[in-house]
Amino acid sequence: MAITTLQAAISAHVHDGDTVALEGFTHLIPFAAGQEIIRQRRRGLHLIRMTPDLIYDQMIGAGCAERLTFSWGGNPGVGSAHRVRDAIEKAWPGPLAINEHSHAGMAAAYVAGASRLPFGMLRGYTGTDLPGVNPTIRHVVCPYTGEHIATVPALNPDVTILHAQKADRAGNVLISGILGAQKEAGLAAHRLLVTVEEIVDDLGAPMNAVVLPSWVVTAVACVPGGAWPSYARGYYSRDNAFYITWDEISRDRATFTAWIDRYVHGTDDFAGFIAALRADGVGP
Amino acid sequence: MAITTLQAAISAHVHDGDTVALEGFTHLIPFAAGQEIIRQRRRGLHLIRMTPDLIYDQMIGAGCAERLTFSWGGNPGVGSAHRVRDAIEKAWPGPLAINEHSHAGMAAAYVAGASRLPFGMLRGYTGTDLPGVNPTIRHVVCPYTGEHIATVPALNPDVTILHAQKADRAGNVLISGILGAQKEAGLAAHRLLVTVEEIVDDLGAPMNAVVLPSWVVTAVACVPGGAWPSYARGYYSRDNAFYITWDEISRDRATFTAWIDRYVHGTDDFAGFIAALRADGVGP
Amino acid sequence: MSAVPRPQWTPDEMMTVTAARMLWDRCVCFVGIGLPSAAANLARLLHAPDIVLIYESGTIGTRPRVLPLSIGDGELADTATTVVPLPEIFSYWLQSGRVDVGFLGAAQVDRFGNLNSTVIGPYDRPKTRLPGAGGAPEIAIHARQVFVVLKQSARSFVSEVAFKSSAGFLTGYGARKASGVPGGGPQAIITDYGVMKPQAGSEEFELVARYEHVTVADAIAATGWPLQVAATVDVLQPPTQDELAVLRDLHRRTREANSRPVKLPV
Amino acid sequence: MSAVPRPQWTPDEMMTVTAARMLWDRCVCFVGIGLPSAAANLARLLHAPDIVLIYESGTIGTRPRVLPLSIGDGELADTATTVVPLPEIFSYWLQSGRVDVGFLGAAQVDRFGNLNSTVIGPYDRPKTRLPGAGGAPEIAIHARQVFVVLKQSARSFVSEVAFKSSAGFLTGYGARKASGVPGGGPQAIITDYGVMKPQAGSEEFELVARYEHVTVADAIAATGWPLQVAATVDVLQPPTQDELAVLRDLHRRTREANSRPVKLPV
Repeated sequence: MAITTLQAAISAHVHDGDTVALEGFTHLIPFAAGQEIIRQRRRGLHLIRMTPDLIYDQMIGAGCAERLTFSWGGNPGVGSAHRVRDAIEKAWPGPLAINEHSHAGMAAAYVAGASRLPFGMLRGYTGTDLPGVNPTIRHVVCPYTGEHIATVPALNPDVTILHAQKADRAGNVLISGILGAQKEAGLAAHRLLVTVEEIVDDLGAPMNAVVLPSWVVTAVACVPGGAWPSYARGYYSRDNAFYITWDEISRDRATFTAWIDRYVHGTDDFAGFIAALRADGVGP
Repeated sequence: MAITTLQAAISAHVHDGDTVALEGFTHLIPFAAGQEIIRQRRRGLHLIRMTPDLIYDQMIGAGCAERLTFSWGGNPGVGSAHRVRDAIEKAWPGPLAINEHSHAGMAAAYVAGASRLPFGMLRGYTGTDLPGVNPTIRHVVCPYTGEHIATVPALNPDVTILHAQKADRAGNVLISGILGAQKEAGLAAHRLLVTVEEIVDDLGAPMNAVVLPSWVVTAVACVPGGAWPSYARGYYSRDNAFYITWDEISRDRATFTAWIDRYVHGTDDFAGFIAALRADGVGP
Repeated sequence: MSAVPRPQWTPDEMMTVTAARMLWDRCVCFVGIGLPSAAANLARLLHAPDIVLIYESGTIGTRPRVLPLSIGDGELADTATTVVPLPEIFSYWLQSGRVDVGFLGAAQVDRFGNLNSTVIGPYDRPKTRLPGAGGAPEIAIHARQVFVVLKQSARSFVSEVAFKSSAGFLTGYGARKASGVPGGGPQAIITDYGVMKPQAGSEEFELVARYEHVTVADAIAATGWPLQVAATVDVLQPPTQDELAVLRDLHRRTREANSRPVKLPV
Repeated sequence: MSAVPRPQWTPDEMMTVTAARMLWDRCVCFVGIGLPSAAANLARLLHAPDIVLIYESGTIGTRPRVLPLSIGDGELADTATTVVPLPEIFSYWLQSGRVDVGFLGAAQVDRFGNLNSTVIGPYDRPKTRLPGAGGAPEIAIHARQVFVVLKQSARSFVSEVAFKSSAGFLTGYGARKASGVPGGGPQAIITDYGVMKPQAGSEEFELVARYEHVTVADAIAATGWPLQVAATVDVLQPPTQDELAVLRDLHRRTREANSRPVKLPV
């Protein structure tokens, strides 16, 4: 475990062609890390995430990805993820292959990954057309009842990136509130990067809280606000207005590209990104 | 969910011949409930528990059980569970059939039970003689890699009984500290009985604490001290001295029977049990 | 629509109230964002104070003071009985058969209650790529019953969905039961015209109730298959003043809470 | 034993110190109760301050101030980095391949390091029913290496165990590897005579080190199979004053803490 900068962590641990999961279910979405991947112009990534959300809309629109594994890809509460759609429908800025699952299937795949089982299982997918378009959805026969139980291959990303509330100076990470599949995605990965709101002397974790011990974490970077426009419970709320604004920004290729150029490529880091938004009167 | 007495809960919900799991891994073992089952002279139970511990030593020695599913059956830190041994080796007080697992296998079986999957799986048992003596340990073939993965049938007890720190007046239950497989065993069961140290207005559960909502709980009974001689974190410590004393009490059939007659059958409830021990100068 | 004067409430309001009335106290409800969430919370504030609301983000027994705008708003965690990891929601709470009612929306529903939220056009060359199935495939399988909420049109109510994102009665006539799934499937489709329920036998959805200002002919015209009509079509009671007042107050509180701009503390 | 004077430390102490020396800083150690727990904590207090101790009760990164008497003492939870459900310990932490060293004891070990903690005599009509396998079958499979700690006698060190509770090298000669298990298997057996390690090739355990006061002949006599002896048998350094002082202080603190009678607050 190293406490480092986000730039250094992405530079060292996210490579072109990697399989990368940025998790966080509505809460604690690692936006700063996703933008740093855009800024460092990574290419050919296989992106994994239950809910692509704006973060993968940005990364896919910016050309980082060639494959997406997901289970629900919209702008939550608003509508389409326009850049994800454009990539799937019209191959812009490049073709995007997809592995499509249900939430329960993705969750089982992460659990299998964290458990180093080759597959996860669920009573799922029955009567849907998903197995017809995703040949990795298969089944096993129960050795006791003869039932067919659906299976999904384990997800073991090269890198998982999470955002959390706190780390201590040893690099132990505390996650509190809505947890999504963050712990499973983190433990399933070969490398685990975590951005946090703050680094503290003592986590003050309640008994049975979700703590990722430092020795399972590859690198920690302190990036206050790094989940914006999603939220970090105890620090700031979800910026629903930005999610609505994004619908306009992302609808059009040129507007989107200008936004990425100005605010991501045109800034050095997440603090610069927020400062640029504020300078233009659109910052949080 | 009903808040009731332990006597009423056992009387209503534990029947002769039931499959019954009393869980709690060293911590929060529901001793008071086990003794109430003895007191009500239940017979023919299929007892399930990872670590039978003194509680099943008592119940088996008292003749409640005809089958035991388990993964480690001793007196922890002391030696043998003499009554379990006597039942298996010499069929006293009656024959005891066993389904033997490893801890990991039992854990997977409870997880499957809580998930209402027909089986659990693990990379386990390889190279051991356990599958040879427990024909329920089987395997599936991974549909992706061709590997054989061990399977165990799901555990879905008729009744699971737990001890916890607190319930609120609505019957929501808070468990804190070492959790064992309590939540899984509880959710796997058709009926869930919980004894607690106290009933409070507000659980004061920290975010992400382990809480069993009232609507999954069949009955709650307030039995302070009900985990003794195991412990309830925040209330009292493990009574290691009693575990050592038990070795003497349980070694001999007559001594054991006299103890059960005096302290369990000879008392009306757990408070009476503790009072009788104290009256004899051996109480906690 | 017909000549009956337009009522003093919106289609969303009447659908929300209609859905809320179908929920009962202490029922365990797996809630989606939007209208289902409004309906479930309206029921909680009216006749079902101990309804158990589960959101797929992992919040169990939530009692939000304002409606969540996303499935994982902090309000849901702060007011929950317990907040568990997302994999556990699907395994220990949904798959385990603990959910009485699952609420689903979609882009399309067909005559047998199968839902499409995945794609219009061929999967590999989509005309319109939709967000995808999310939690729906397993909600549709495991909930004891499913309520579908969807505004009606001939484009969204189709004879056969282009892509089955989640299973209704499949091809009808017992096909769902033969597939072995445990849950009872869609038992009601709540639209802005009325309510459809599956016919015994065929399991094809038929109109069983309509709003006061809607005619049966209106409903048939807004359906992309030859809609069957029950022998008796009930007229749904319009929203009461009380129902509307509580719902509008909930929406007002929600708008207020969400109008505060977010300020990053950095 | 030999004519060398009996040392000023007990067999338990020298086994504990010998095992502790085999652990390194930051190694992830899956610890059993008793001597392995004492050894792992002794290592932590001496040369391995950041050793990661995992107990199967769900406590990860514990730093107990006194030795636990049970696998789930409150002290383990109170001083842990995190306390997780027991099923998770076996899936996310052990099966995942995160454990460097698993410590196992048993009633019997055989020449290939297979362990029996289940039964003496036939399984169905046992002569002695032992507690059973517990966590051992999967620790033996998944830990990168296993250390076995067991007092030596011809009854406990047998040519072939009556019941394989956990896998060592099975029948030797690559049989373990052929079985496909990921972990490296038993790499040392620490006894009160010395240390045995698996021979390259046969994977049969041979004597590689002895305590100062023990002869090779003593060790052979205390083994139930014809014990092979390595070309060079090291002499284990006796416990240092510092090692003994720290270990005895740990045991003293433990005894003090556990001598306080438990009083129920009711």
